[in-house]
Amino acid sequence: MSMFFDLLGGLLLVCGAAFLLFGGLGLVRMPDLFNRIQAGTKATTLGTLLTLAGVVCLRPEWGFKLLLIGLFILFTNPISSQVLARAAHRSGTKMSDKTCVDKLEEDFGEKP
Amino acid sequence: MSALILAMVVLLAVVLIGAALVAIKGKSLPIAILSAGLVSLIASVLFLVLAAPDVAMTEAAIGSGLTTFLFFFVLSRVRGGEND
Amino acid sequence: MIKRAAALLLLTIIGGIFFTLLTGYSADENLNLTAQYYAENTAKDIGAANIVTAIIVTYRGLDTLGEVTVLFLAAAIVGLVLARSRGAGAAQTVKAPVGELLTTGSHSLLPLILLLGIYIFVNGHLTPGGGFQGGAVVASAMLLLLLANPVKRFNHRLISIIESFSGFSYVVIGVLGLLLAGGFLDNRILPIGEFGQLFSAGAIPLIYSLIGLKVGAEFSSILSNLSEAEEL
Amino acid sequence: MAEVFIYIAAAIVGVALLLALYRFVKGPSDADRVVAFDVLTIISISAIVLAAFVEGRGIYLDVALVYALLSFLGVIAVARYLERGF
Amino acid sequence: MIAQLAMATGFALILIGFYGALTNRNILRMIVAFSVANTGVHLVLVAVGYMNGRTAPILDSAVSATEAVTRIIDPVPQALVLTAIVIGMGVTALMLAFAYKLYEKKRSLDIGKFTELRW
Amino acid sequence: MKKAQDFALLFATLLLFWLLLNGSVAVDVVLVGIGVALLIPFLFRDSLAVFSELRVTPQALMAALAYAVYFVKELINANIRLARIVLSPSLPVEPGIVKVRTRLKSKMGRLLLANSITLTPGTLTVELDDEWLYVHWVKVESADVEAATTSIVAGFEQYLEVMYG
Repeated sequence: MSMFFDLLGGLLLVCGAAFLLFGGLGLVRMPDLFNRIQAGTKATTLGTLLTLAGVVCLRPEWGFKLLLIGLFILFTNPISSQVLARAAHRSGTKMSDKTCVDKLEEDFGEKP
Repeated sequence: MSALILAMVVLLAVVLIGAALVAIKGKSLPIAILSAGLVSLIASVLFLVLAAPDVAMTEAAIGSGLTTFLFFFVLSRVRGGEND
Repeated sequence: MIKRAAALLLLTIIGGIFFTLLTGYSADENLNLTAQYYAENTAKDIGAANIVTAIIVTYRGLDTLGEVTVLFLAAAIVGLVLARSRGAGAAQTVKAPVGELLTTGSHSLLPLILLLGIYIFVNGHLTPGGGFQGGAVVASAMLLLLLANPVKRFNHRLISIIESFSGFSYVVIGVLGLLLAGGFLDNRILPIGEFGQLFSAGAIPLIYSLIGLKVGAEFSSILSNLSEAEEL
Repeated sequence: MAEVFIYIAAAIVGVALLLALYRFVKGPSDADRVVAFDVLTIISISAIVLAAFVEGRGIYLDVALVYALLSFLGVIAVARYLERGF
Repeated sequence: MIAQLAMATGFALILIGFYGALTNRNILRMIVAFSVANTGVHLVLVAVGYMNGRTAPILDSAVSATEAVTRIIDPVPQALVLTAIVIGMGVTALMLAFAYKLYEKKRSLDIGKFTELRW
Repeated sequence: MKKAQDFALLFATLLLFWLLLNGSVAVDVVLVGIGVALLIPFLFRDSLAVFSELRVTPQALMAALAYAVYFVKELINANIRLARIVLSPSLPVEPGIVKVRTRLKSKMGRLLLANSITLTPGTLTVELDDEWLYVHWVKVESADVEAATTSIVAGFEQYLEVMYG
């Protein structure tokens, strides 16, 4: 049984690390800021959560604290991304050429 | 496991030096300040790897957190002098 | 240009000193005498699991009192230097409004961050952390309040009351140690209790909580002084 | 058994850290660097948890909590500065 | 080996910080460089206390009080660095307050504009 | 009455977090926890409104569970799609900011909705203004308000509506 949890924990750790890697890759490859924020937020959130879950499998006695860290990241990470995206849009960051529609700019116009 | 710790130290050292160079050479002042904060944050991970969790927590909370905010408060008060 | 050359020369000299220091360094195999004393005696004399805390609060408690005083002086001087510059509010430029997401998020996170800060300084003798870190986290909570609501002003009187109350109690506990136990800031005025419990290590949790409140109040006062300075 | 996985995971996390560092150093705009800062700090949380596991000390996790809090505050401070919020 | 590497990084940070403080002309940038050098000093001090294969000086279920002498690293440098970080933050706050005052006086952050104390 | 309920809710949340942080239910830990959890709501009695909107009914509890399951499913789905985009050499993106409408009124519910949107496939909340949400979409499927609303918001809204109203 402990063998099974070892294997599961290790696999979860590697999966989490892989998602972190995709996040980093997305950060490098994506064409403009908003797409980079998307890649950064989603991939790092899931990657960190999976890493925490993997450690929970390997060390069940740390479960409570890891749960707290997970909840905290789950709640704060999107907020900081949204605030950053809003600030970037208001300060007039250029969007990629592939952008097809920008309703926010149509409604609010160019910010000072 | 000692090899893993050594690898972690090497990696963090590379990130530290990179962030420090951005802090000194960076074009815009806010980014220089943010990089100084990043140097502190990565240094705190390095402290943890060097088995000093107390110092790591202090560096993260005070050296990186509060100091960076002090910089931003002052910087927003002296916006005109940013590019001197 | 000549300045840059002089700077580089200076750096080369310092770098040379550092290099000799680095190549001559060899790590110890065993703890030195001081550290060995602390490692052997902390658990049975002081009762604290975190040896760094034991050093800061009891063995070198007087230094910590001095450190807190230095911090208090720094906060007071920042307040004094910026006293004339406090903005009237009329001349301020228009600020970007705060988004609804940030307001809601910070209001719901604030109690949890304060709780984390209190956890850190109450458990200073068991886990990493203590008064300074906990105080910094409490001050970060105040900062979040400031970020989410830029026009809000802190209650300076409340901050200074908390600050002077905790500083006074800190010194009183130190003197009690002189009267009831072995010396100034001795933690054995309260029973040492069972090793590893929350109520153990004598007066350390109490002293570190007071330091935490004091440091948090000082940091908050520095932050609010800088943030209320007039925009130039 | 678990050790092999930890070595692999640590290596991948290291590569991710270097990629984020590349974006931080290169960055064209300020906001790009802030995103890279966010990603770097969150990857560091994983690194802290891995370090705690390797050393076998549960108390290191407290640092990760403080760390998560401060990376959040830092990003918000810069964002508010960029949109001229304070 | 680990301690030497961390120490070398700390020395490198100190040198980078000094270089920045000596070559930049903007006061705020000089303070930023100072804080980088500050971090480097902390790193060197913590590296001095590190010993291979030992763990943090906190006793719990992983390290019992009886085996502490052979398992923990030197706690004294850590206590020192903790103090240094807190005082460093106080010093930075003071420097920033004075930078603000200087800007109020001359409306500039260029160190070359402040000629009163030149010799 | 409303105020007392807010207070009790925040007290329970803080006590739960305190026990999770300490990881024990020893007498001294619980005593200090009760003290702290009473102190903090007292300090913030003016800004408690955020907590008052959660409904405490069995129905809401069921909705919260369903929401959590749906959310985890969407989070994993989002990451797999993101990985596919990042790993494909041609980088098939077609970004844009669309406008969607939400029926939620409570602040906490809207925050959770925005957070969920940010963490799910290809979308990122940029701005929240009254009932309008401005969402950045990696692959815009439809710029029309109604169509975008059904495809982005509707999934989460059905649960959050029960939880917060």
